[in-house]
Amino acid sequence: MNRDLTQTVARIAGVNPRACMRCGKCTGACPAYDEMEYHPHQFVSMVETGRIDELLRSKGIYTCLSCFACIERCPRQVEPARLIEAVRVLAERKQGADHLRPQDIPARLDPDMPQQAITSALRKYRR
Amino acid sequence: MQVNSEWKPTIVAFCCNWCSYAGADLSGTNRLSYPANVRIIRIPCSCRLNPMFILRAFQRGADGVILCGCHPGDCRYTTGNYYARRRMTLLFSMLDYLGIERARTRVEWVSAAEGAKFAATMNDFVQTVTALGENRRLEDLRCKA
Amino acid sequence: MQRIGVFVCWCGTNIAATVDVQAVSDALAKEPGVVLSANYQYMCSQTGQDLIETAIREHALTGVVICSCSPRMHEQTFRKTVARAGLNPYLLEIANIREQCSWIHKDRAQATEKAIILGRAAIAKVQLNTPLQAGQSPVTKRALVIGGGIAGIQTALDIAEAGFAVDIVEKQPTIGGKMTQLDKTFPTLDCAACILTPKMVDCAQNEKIRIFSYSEVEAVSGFVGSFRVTIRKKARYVREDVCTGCGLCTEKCPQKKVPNAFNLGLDTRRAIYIPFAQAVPKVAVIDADYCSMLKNGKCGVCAKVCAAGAIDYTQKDELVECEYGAIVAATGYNPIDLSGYDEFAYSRSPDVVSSLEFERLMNAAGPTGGTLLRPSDKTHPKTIVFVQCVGSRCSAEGKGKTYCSKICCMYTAKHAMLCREKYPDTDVYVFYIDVRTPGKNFDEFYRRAVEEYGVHYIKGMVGKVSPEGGKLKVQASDLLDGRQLHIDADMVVLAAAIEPDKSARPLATMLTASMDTNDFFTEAHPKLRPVESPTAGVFLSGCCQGPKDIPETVAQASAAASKVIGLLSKDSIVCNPCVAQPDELMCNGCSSCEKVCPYGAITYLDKEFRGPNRTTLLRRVAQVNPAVCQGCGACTVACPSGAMDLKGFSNRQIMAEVDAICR
Amino acid sequence: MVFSYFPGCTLKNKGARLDLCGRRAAEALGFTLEELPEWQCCGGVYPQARDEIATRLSSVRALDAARRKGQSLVTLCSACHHVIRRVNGDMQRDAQIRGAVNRYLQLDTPYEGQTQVLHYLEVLRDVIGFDELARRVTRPLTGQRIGAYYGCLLLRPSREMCFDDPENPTILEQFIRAIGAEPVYYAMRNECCGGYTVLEPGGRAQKQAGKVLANAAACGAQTLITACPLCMYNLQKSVGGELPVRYFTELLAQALGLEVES
Amino acid sequence: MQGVKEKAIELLRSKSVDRVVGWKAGEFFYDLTPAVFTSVPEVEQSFVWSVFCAANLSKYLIAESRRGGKVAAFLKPCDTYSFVQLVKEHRILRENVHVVGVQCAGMCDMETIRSHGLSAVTSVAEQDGALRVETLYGARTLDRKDALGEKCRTCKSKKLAVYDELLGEQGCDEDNGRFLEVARIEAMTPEERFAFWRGELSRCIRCNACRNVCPACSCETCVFDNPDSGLRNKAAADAFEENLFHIIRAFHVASRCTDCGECTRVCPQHIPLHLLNRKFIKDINGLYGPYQAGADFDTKPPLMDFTLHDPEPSQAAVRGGGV
Repeated sequence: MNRDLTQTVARIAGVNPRACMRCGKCTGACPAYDEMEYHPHQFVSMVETGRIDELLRSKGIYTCLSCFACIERCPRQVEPARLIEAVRVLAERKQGADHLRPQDIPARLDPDMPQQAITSALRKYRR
Repeated sequence: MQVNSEWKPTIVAFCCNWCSYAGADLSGTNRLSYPANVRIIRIPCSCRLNPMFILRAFQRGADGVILCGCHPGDCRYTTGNYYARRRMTLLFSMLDYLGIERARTRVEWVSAAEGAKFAATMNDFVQTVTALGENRRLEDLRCKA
Repeated sequence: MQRIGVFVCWCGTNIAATVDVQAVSDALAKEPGVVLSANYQYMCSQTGQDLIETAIREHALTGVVICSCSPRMHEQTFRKTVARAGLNPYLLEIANIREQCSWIHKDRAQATEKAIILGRAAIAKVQLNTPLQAGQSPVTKRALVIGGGIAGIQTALDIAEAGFAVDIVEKQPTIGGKMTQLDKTFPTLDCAACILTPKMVDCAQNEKIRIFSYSEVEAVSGFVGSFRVTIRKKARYVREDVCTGCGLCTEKCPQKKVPNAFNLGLDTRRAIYIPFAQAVPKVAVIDADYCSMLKNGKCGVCAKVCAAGAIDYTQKDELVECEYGAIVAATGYNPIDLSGYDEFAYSRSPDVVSSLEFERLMNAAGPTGGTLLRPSDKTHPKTIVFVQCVGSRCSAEGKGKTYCSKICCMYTAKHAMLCREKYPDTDVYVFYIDVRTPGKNFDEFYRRAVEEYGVHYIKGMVGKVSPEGGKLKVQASDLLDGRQLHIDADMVVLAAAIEPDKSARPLATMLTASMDTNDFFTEAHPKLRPVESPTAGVFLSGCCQGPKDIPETVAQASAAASKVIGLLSKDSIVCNPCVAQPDELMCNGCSSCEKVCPYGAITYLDKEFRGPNRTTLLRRVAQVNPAVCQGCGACTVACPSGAMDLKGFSNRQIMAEVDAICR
Repeated sequence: MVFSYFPGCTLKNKGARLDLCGRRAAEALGFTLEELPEWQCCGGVYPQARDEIATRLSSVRALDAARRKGQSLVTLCSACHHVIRRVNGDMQRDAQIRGAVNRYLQLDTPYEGQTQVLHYLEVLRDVIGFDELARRVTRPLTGQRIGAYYGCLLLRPSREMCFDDPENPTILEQFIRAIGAEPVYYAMRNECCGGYTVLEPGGRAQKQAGKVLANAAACGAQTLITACPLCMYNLQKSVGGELPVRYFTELLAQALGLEVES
Repeated sequence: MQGVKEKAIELLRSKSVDRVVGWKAGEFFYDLTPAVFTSVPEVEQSFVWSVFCAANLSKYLIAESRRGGKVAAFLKPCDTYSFVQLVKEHRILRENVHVVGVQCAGMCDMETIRSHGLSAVTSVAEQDGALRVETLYGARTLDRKDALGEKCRTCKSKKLAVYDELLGEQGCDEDNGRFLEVARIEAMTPEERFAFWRGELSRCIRCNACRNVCPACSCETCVFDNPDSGLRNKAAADAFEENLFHIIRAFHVASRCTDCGECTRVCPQHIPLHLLNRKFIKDINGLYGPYQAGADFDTKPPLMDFTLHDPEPSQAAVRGGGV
């Protein structure tokens, strides 16, 4: 339970997790459902109850597609993807916690891959 | 300022008839207590409070003036306390601008059910004003030096 | 010269234990203008009141001050006492030395001193009291009910039952409202039409009730007891007094492609139509948007076939002016427009319907004759998904409503149950956030849907519905089970939030009745005066005040009626005499007071005044209608010149109290 | 009609066809795209964290450059459009971000979101008009059944993007009709292609994009069109579906009768 | 501005109006007072348009617009706000007034001119955008902006809120830091503020000049003259009453005061009375959103309006500091 972290996450995300009414529309809408151990509505609830450390260790923060479906459909403007992003940012701001290092890239590269994929992934996966 | 331990401020409390006056009655019914130097004037609504009354009270030696009305949204006349809120906000800011202690004036929303809040508010207000001491500035604003 | 009598009450020991009542009466006896100062054990007792009455007569008192309990307790009692002795009841002031003195303070000396000060303030005020006469305002013995749904019908019937005339104004061609479109009603599953249509007929047959159908309120002036209302009777192009309602015209009209509003566009009707079989009045109406005679002067079939000769293509809107003593708003609700909710594919698939549309699809008088068929291909749906809370309970920044629409949980349970009952081979899913069933026999009803009828209730909002290959792919989460569900549904039913009818906002402006941010009418007090608007003489009935189901609506409708009856049974209304009064000589006519008056009690008059050198000057001055003014005093402070004052709480009176208290 | 134009990195390289065809079609339709001098990469993804300032700067520089020219800023790549549009919204509405960015950039006049950001498709819809476009088409793609693939970035979040109805968009279908083809509606046209997770091991993006293609094919689409090079890539590399995928500007140029060298 | 006097003559000669409200010289050439002209010769003889036409003519239209016939008035940008406010309050009958808007470069004040070390001034005239000041001891040229009165130094707007015809160009809102002085006082300690105002207000002699000139103080009977208000006093009974007078006057005009600056201009004791009004304006702008009295005919004055979530009085000290 970590109230300070909850506040930090809410501040970075600019949304209020307490506004969530647990309707699960986000989770119903999520295309990455099968890839996330904590589904969007659980994510919100865990932020609210201060279980940030578990989230920081979660793989789900890297499998969120940032497709904004949950943001679009959330009836309470809680916008789970913003919270997920905030936790991810928090994880990567720790030194050496990059999820993707530049030196990892050549191995994953394929000649047709657009530049956009690489910059986006670098923006998303490392500090 | 010399604070005489015997000295007790004079406090005028304007209370709206429907919420705060009833709240004051309730604190009596519940036998709560607050200092005897609080004296209540009943007005129909907080929006009846003319800034002149407040200034007059200070002029005649009151040491603190408080307005109590229905909570915003609960006004018996629907909108009275919203007007009162703007008027008092501006008046108090002006008094502050003139160098008159803000703490001598206060607005508090007290419902008919909040007898305890009424008593607590009055206790706190009396304490605050007692700490400030006698009201001199409002009488002395013009100095015939 | 004032002759004031002071009466100090002991209230047994309630006051006397902490306040030296003798000392108080002695001290107050010395105040200017006081000719008599007495004390007694119980002033409110018969003996106490006699004491006051006798004193007023014997000492020819001009003012009375009673130091006793709170004026909220016995002010009315003592006003009557004073009046019995022939003194104006407003020449009385009460010093509250019990609730605000003896019960608060423990120290006898301090309490006594305070009681004296409070007494002095009351004496200072009573010196300036003037005799006030409570005004009388006549009451027109007729009520207006705006809206002819179940709320308006019930209110009108109850008022008529009590013997008062009442008019219903309904903007549709028939009364009946939303309830006519419903199939069954929860939690008893009676047929809506079976319980509603007799009431509609009662309205038509009651000689005390006039129905202005296909009419709207155009303007309202006046105030409680005497409202003046202009009603626009829209042209129906059919003479109401001649049409027999035989319906032949509606069969012969060649224009067949008009979306049928009664069935929410799920089928079509003719350009001349009677909304439904049991319409009241059962009179045809021509839809001017579709009638080719009205549009380009060609056709005229209906006039040819009408044996009664009721068709009149030249009819114009008609304005009627009437007077009313009371007005009831019963403008009802509508489901919200679902076109902004395309995550549920509402505008992409005809098989995604609103709950009200679903009612029509289940209704024997509906487009499918009561057989549940998909609008797209007229087949039986085998899998039906209900989505709750569509557009309800949203955050204020979003597209929906912030409130719970209250009726959806129950009607969805009803729909689910009826589907399973009529078509046991269907799979019925209800996706909910919470199931809210506070009401008599409501939760039992919901449990029956689950336990006896096998409806699948799943906690979790549907995320997306996409039409594909004749199916509706429903993607949702089961929050309790922790699964994402993919259901191939045949039909999706959306429980759309309900919102006040669009006509309510302009009506509220006309009535000077207040509304909340959702356009529901505000009640005078949320708990204690739930069927009155803060504007005197305006009452609220049904969903225009907030979402509610039929039993609640009917209860509120009858409550509103009883308030109206209470008002109409008086010949005149006694007004609060403590109202605002402008001094015309000082009034600038600047409209500051009018801007803050919550009741619209202030109007302006151009009046002639004498100017210098025998000239006359025309000046705009404020007039307060004492029947409308409620005496809040907002205007007195807004008035820059101090021309506006409040009787009973005048500037001088309050200043005198201030002076006495600070002395 | 002259617009400032922000092509973005990918359009200078792997997504060159999107850019080239777009420019040529613009010339043919009579509007000018003036490439901003010295533009920098938009960053590819919008920084959702409100305290990320540095990642917003290049977008603001581009927006400010367009403001100085007094022009609207046109983008073609969905990702660039998404980032620049949302950063512009931040500059209009979020005082905290606006303050921090302006303090950093020290512009002569603080930037407060004055520039209008338009996607190329919006220019077609709102400036040229699809009716007018249909009149200009010389080689209509009659008989072709084309599925519009919107993906995420153009549509969501609709409160910020204000591009089209996020759940039932119509702009690409209108475009398809204007060039003479027949639009095919399918459920996953506004679902995600997998995006940047293509760099994550596990092939999730390929699976996700495969679902999109399969769905479109099942609904009868013969071709998909997109405005995004990353969508294009993911769809082409997908597992489980096979359909030709084209940039919408390629078909636009084709319909206008333009020969664009590869 | 050329042509003001000519316009007055033209309007009277063509009989488009019956009267003209303008300025004429008082005891001194720089002491101009408002005047009503009914004939061309009158105008030719005594109508003055000069750099000293600071007086706001709006208030005179309350009476003049009701006197029958049509009256023309020359209104500078700042005066038009008072005019609109008075029309809004139904004090001026708009239909009887022909408003000739006059753009204005700011009006001069003799005290300010003297503060440049000039005395025995015999004439001041505008010449090529500068001010030529003749004195018994010779002539000197001043920049006009160095000769402006207080109200013009902190001019809020050169935009006319209303006019039927316009001499010169329509202008824009100005930012001359009119709230800087208020902010300076706000930044003082309460003791300093008290001392400041004690110093200023103690000079008041209750001459009522401020009240008489103020367009917002146009009451038929002032509360201070009304026996029922509990405030009436001819001479101050005690020290407090001067303060009471100024506080109440400021409150009565709050949210109606257009900040025309006339109160300070006419005060013989040089009390900066406008700083009271501006405090209210600054608070209102900060707490309830920007509002300019007299800018239009419809907006409700903030004290006759509210929102459900207005700040509480206790927050005012914190939030009022804005803008």
